[in-house]
Amino acid sequence: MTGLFEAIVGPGSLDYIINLVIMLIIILLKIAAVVAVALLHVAYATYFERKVIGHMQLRLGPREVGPLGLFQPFADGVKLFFKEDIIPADADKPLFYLAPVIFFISALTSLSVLPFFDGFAVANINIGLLFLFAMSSLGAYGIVLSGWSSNSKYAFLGGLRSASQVISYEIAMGLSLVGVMMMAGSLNLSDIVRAQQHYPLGLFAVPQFLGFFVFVVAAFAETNRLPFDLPEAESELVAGYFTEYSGFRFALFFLGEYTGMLIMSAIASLCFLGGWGLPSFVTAGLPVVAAKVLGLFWFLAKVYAFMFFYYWVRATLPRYRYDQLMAIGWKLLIPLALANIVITGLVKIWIKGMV
Amino acid sequence: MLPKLFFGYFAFAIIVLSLLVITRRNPVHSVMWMLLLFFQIASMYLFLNAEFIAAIQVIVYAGAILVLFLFVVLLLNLREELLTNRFISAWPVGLVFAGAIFAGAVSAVAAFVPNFSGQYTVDVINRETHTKALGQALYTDFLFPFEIASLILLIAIIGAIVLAKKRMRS
Amino acid sequence: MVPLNWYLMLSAAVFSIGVFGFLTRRNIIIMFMSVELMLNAVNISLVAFSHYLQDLRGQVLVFFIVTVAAAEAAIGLAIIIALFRNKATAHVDDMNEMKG
Amino acid sequence: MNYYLLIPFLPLAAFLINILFGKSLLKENAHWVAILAVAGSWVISVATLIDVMGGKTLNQDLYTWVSSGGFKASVGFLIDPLTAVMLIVVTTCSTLIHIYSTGYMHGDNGYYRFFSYLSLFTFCMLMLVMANNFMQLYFGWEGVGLCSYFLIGYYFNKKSASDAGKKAFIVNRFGDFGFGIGIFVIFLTFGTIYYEPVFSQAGAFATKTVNFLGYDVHLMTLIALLLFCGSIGKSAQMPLHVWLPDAMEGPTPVSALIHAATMVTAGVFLVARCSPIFSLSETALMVVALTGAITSLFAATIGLVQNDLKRIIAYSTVSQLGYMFLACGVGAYTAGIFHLYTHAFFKALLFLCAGSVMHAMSGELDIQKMGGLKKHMPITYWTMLIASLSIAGVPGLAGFFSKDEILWMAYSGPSPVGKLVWLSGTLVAFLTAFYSFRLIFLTFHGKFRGTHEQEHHLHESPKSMTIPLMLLCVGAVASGWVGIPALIGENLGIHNYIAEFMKPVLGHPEGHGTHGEEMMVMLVSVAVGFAGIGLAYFMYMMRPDLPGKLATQFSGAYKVLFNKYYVDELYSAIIVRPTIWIARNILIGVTDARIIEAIVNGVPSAIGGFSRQLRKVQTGFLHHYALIMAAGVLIVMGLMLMRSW
Repeated sequence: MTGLFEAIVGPGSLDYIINLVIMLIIILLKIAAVVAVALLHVAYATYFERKVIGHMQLRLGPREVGPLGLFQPFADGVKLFFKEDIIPADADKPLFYLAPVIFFISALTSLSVLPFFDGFAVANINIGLLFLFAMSSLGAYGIVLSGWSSNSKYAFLGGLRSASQVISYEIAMGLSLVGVMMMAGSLNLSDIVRAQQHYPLGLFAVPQFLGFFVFVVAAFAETNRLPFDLPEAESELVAGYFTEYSGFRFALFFLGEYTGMLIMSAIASLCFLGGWGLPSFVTAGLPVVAAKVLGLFWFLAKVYAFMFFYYWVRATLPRYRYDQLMAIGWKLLIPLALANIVITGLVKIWIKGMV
Repeated sequence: MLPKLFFGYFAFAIIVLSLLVITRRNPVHSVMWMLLLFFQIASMYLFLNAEFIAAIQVIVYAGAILVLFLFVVLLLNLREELLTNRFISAWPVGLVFAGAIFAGAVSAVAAFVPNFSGQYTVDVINRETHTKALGQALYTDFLFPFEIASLILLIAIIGAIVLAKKRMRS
Repeated sequence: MVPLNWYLMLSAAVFSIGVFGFLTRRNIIIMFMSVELMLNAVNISLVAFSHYLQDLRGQVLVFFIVTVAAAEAAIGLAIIIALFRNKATAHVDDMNEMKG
Repeated sequence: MNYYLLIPFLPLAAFLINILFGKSLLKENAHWVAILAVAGSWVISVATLIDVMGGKTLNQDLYTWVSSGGFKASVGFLIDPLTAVMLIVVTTCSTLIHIYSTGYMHGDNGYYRFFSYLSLFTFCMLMLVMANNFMQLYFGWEGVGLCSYFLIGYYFNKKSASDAGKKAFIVNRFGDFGFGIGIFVIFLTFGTIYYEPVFSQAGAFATKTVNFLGYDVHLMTLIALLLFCGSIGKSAQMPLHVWLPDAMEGPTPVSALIHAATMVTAGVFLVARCSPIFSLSETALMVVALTGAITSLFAATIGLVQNDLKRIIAYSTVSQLGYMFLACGVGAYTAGIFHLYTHAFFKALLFLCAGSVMHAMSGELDIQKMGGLKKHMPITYWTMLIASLSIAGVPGLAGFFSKDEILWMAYSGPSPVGKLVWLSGTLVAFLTAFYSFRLIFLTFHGKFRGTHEQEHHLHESPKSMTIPLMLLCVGAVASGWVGIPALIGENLGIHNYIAEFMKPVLGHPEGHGTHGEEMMVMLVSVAVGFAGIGLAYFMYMMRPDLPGKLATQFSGAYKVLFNKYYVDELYSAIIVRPTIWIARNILIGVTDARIIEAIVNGVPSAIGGFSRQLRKVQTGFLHHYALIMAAGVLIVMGLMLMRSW
């Protein structure tokens, strides 16, 4: 066995191969852990949303399944999983199957570069932020293809709307993060978190308030959430691009959307709100492990705060018209983001000149 | 050996995907194969220690240009497309030309021996991070071309808007 | 270590496939995609050169090629839309108004 | 010295203002701009004259106009005694005539247009006389020609006026053609067209000959004669004199300014300016002298029998211009310029008086229909009388001094034809006196012969016209006093100032004659002058029937003279009609129809046929183009590979 292996791979590289395999297994374990945890969070994000919205509307929300309705997400999952999977007659089948997968995968992949606490990310890469952009731009494929392959006018229009919305706001979002990149001097998310520690309150949201504002608005649009949920505006387009989807494929879109929200919240938390970075007087006395666990919770608290903001906005604001949405994106957010970049650059030069 | 295996995989995947792109009857499928192709190319760039270019490949090519293609394809009438010939009748001529170009390129490449070595070794790029190194080159030595590139993009935006917008009834 | 020439051969192969597609397909969008394929082939060889010759100029060129590709896609697709609006076809052999 | 620039540019500014704003804004006030500008020029010209008398000269380029290879021309100014005198002549006459025009042109439709042309003319004339190179001289030369065309054809809806304008323009082309070639030859010879180097090097070429059309021609003679061609045209000498009498179709102030005092003298100025060249060629000088003498005699004889008031003065002008050339031709450039200077005053005065008479006669010009105007328009009468006395050479008046100077120079000078032209000049002096007083007697004396209505209308002209007349009258009397000949001046302690003043530029030939001879010449010229006046008095006051009798008795000669020696008819027969015949039958019938049309239509149809073939290459199919591109790539690739192997 070994001989054959060496014949193929080359002599003396067995140890190397074994190390590689072990590394691969570790990575796979990391991925599994992150995905499992994330999906659990996504499941409970739906429950959280229903509860929050319910209470905001003076209702109680789900409470029948399990104590306080805590098993409601599982009940929903089971329901969706066993539902009949209907495929429209003239649908482009391969693409119809593929679209939700692309959507869900692009959302899940983004998780790989997020540092959840100090030193932990599935892939701690130098271009983490760019990777996030790349993945979020892939989401548009899932939307467009699902809309087109359904062979339904509602779905198609919803898909086109959503895709142009996502592509438009991606620009604003990317530009809004350029200010952060400039201040941190890196595209690595961990570096960005660390860089924030040197700023007042440990936040980029203060000096980058313009960027943060643009980012928040763009994040709402990117995830097709109210007040920008035009693609799935039920009164106009039934359910938008996933009108024809049902059962498990619909669940993929559903999960993808909430994963997207989670990722946006995580990016907001990492890039603007300080991520897992705790003030040094807190971490000073703690053992390293405790500090990291505390950081994780600190990070999750910010993520959930942002999620709560999502729900709060949903309960508060009405939907925009489509042309208004585009006008905000192109005529307000992009110029603002550009101005933010210019200001950041000038201030940076100014500070450099002072030192 | 292992790098060669990886290269073999990429070469195989890229060539097969390229062929799929140009032979599919349905343009939407072509676009999807091309998406996959771009990912393969991006991954290969990672192996060539060009992470920023890889990201650009995905963000710009896959995320922007190809989406545009997809949009346009979706706007066209595909029913008829699926029933007519894919290729022009004189496709063997094209094959001969493409083959000749390939032969010429291969014969030229076969004789190529790299005899130049710059300052950006793998170590340097890893230390500086690729993005920073590229940015430094771009904003110092290539500042003027960079500005021209931005101008080209501006012109393209204006041109695209002018071309694609519906004629106003005046 | 993979020899540089392998990358160049791969690039030549992709380029030739692009040429073949451009010369033979009837659908103008696929022809466009063939052009993108050719550009990508060039990018591959440029990045490979850049890596093997340890010089960033190749990648800077890639950057500009991407820029030009984006501009070309925007303009070209706008032209296709305008054409399609008038001719209701995406087949180049149905378009020969420019003949002498 | 920079204020010299204002001399030409003030009128230019006035021209621009009038032509741009005259119609809409200035209207009846257009004259103010023009008069102020030209008066300003006059003031500066006087200042310039004083500077130049103090010994200053200027030769300076303002800016480079053309620079091409070795050729360079600039806008530049040369201020020397000759220029200073010309400036005074031009600006003085121009100013007075501007003022006169306000009265004469009053109420005319194109009032602003008239003044803007006058200003433009003044500008061009000043550029001409102030030039320091031949190019600018040519610019001014053509500029005044253009203005002359504008102004002769000022009443453009009158066919005779526009025809006269065209005639003047076309006739001048003949002369200017020679002039232009002359400038080319100068450039070829000297490699420059600036006066200063040309004149200083001219001596070195004095004996050089060139092969011209197979003959060995003396180079300086060639240049001088070519330049003289221009002079002949511009100054209306034989045989190109025909345009000047016709030019009387223009408004009278124009006749006075352009066709008496300034523009027509440009030819004389040119000869004087180029005196270093002319002096090197005895032949050329002889030609100049003989042309002048013949022209003056010829024009004077025509003047004897004409009845048109302005035409008589016009022939008189041709005749006097001939006098000036006669002077130049015998080497007495100073005398020529002196006569130019005095003549400007009395001839302008004559014309303006004629204008005044016309004004009173409602445009009537036939002197046979006038008479007895003396009591109606005394100022006009007296000023015109003085002008006529001056032109007749009555001692003490301006014309006497300059004419006497010319005759004496001709008689005593070294020129081989000197005695001959003296004789002719004396004869002309007699004729001049005769026709001038014929004019006076027929116009102002005797009984009025016009219609009753005209008689009733007779009146003296307004002040704006009579004041310039009086001012010019002063010039006609006194302008000659700067050139009192040695014969008289010696005893009084007065020098011949103008001769001394001009000497640095024009030289001053020393006469060989004795005082006795000089006295003889002077007495003869005075005698013939009085004889002419007397004869006129005899024929038109004492025996008014005599002219008619003579006309019938010598009807052949009379007809020839009355019809101006049939020169116009001759030209019509040998030039105009053949030209028209060629134009009709050959140019239209053959050249136009067969050659030009064939080329014009043939070239496009050939191109069209070729492109019909060529455009088949453009199939419109993208794939064909793509294949050709791929083939191109393959060819380039093949070439590269071949080179590397």
